[in-house]
Amino acid sequence: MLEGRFEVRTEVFEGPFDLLLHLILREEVDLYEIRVGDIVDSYLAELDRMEHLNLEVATEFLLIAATLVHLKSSRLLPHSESLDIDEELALWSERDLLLARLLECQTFKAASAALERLAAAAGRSIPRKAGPDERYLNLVPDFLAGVGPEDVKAAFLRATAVRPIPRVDVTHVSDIPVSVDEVAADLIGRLPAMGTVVFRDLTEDLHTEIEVVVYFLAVLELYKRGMLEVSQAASFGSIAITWDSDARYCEPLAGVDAYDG
Amino acid sequence: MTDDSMEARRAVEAIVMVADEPVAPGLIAQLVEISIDRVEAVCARLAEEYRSEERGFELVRVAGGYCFRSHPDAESYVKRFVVSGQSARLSSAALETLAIVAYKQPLSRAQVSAIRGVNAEGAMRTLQQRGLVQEIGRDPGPGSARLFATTPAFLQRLGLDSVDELPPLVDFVPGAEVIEALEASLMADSRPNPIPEPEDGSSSPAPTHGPEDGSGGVVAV
Amino acid sequence: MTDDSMEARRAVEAIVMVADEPVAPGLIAQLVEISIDRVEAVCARLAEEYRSEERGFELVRVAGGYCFRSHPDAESYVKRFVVSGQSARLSSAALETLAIVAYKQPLSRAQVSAIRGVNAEGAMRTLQQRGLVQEIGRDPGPGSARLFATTPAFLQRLGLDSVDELPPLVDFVPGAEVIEALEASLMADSRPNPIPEPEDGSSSPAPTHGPEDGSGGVVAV
Repeated sequence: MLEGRFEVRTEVFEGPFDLLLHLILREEVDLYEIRVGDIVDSYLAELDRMEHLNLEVATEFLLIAATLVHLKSSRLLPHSESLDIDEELALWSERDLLLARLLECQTFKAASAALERLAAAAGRSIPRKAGPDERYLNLVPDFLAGVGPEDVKAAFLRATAVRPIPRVDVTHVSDIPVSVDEVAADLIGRLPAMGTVVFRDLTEDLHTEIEVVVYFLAVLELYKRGMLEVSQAASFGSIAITWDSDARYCEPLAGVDAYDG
Repeated sequence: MTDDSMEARRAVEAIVMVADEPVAPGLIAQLVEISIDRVEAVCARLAEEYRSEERGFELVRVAGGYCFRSHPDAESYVKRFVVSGQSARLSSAALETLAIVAYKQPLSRAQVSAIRGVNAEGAMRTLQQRGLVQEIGRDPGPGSARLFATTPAFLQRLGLDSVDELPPLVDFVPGAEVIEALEASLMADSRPNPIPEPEDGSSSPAPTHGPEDGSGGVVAV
Repeated sequence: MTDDSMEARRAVEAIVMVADEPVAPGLIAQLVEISIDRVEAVCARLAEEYRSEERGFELVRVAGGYCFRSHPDAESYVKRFVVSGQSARLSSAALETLAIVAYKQPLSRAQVSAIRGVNAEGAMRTLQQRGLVQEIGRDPGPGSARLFATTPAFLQRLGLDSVDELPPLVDFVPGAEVIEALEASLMADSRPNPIPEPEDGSSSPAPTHGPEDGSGGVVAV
């Protein structure tokens, strides 16, 4: 039962509590008996089985490891004879809290899988969005209601996006690669409102390295155009990106090479 | 509007056909001058007709209204045709965050982060950009944190009429054996225990938070 | 596509249902992998079915393609709906066409169609009728096509002084060598390596985000 549910896949390792749950259940780890070093070892072994490195997971693991060390040390430290009953209860509640969070995390992880199934089922149908035909258009009270300059830009980008050539035998469409121009347009839309942002945050939801590459290229190009400022305190350090509020660039995107990796 | 059900039927079909988003039954009722119950009945009958005639489209109730959409069986034909409106897959981090918002709404970013155990700012931003989550106001309490909830687009994406149709969260609570295994692992403690042991020397002494009430009380929505 | 006419029928219904403008029979034929004659036959039969079932919609051939429209008999209800303001403002097709004119003006109808990838005649007519787009002259080149641009009313409605105030787009073509260098660098670093390098004083061990080659120098400002 547990085997099936916690089968090792990259996506299983996104939350620290989920990871902990996995380690405890799968390897029957007694967290108070085992050395934290052993947990780290088993974690590294799991990382080896992951398709690619996920730094967020790695840092999250450090957090949970620290929590464990803290819990463990508070158990192992000699207590004075006159241990405050409140302190003792606090220790209990600490463990209960950890258990509660593990369970809650696991619950929402399962719920998110259910949402994904619902979305996949609904995604097989496309809603009609045609609107009234020409005969009724002169009746529309406010034709541009809710339409602003940004909507016009978004519509232009939609219209000029690379369209697939109609053909049958579609195996899957979910794998639409990002193109640099799409990403650049996206960044131009997002960055001005974000102040200074770290590159990793911009790309945290991407799945593949090629997508990260495309984002990086887009940032590079915007930098080259003087539309944003970029700084990196140390090699391999965080790349901070700041929108240059004076930047303006009006050339359209049409005809840009789509880099499809 | 007459009592002629054929006219009501045609009117409903015509209105939904020219709509670009789900039309609330209340609005249809107003326009066609029939009761909301009649609207619901007419729509149910139409949906059934399309089904039995094996049409390539269906009439569904989504996000609080009725709309036409292509039948799932025709997926392969329409997917290549329609590009805009296709939504990219969400990462599992974003999906988990979305699930938390969906079941706990309205709630603040900090509350989402507390449940996820990690900072949820990035995932929340992604969900807002995709139009699946929106800010709906401020917490009236101290700090007046911004509160977030899911959008109609979220319901449309999932094909749901309302969030009440989400599968009950209790279905996803880990089974008793998982809880027990976790608890045993967390509670096992070799150090002398200053708290009086239960008579049976159980390894699971948590007196006030046993597995039963612990699981229920903690994850209850 | 099989010879099963039921499947062809459903596919045609689904495609036309999700289309936001008339779909040419040739395109349907391609998508469903049947002959254009079959498409015409299927559409004729569908139109007849809707007629005999007294549906509130009809399948019609306009502007060289097939589309669903509300039935003329339901006109009064559709009008009420449109006037209620709950219906579509600018359809997404019309908005995209308007955006193309806004950013690329002046240009001909044929150029708009070429960019949209589909016939834009209908949308252009609509935009002209609504006073958002106007003809401003003839192309001095061969063919002397009519050229179109947005109207002052369009700018005014958007609160802009001139089209120069539209949100900037970006023009970007990455150099092939930059892509290669980055890709090579990322591939090399893609294996698991969760432990920060001890000699690297940085607190953020992000090997996948920090190319080491020449292009890396660009960001290390």
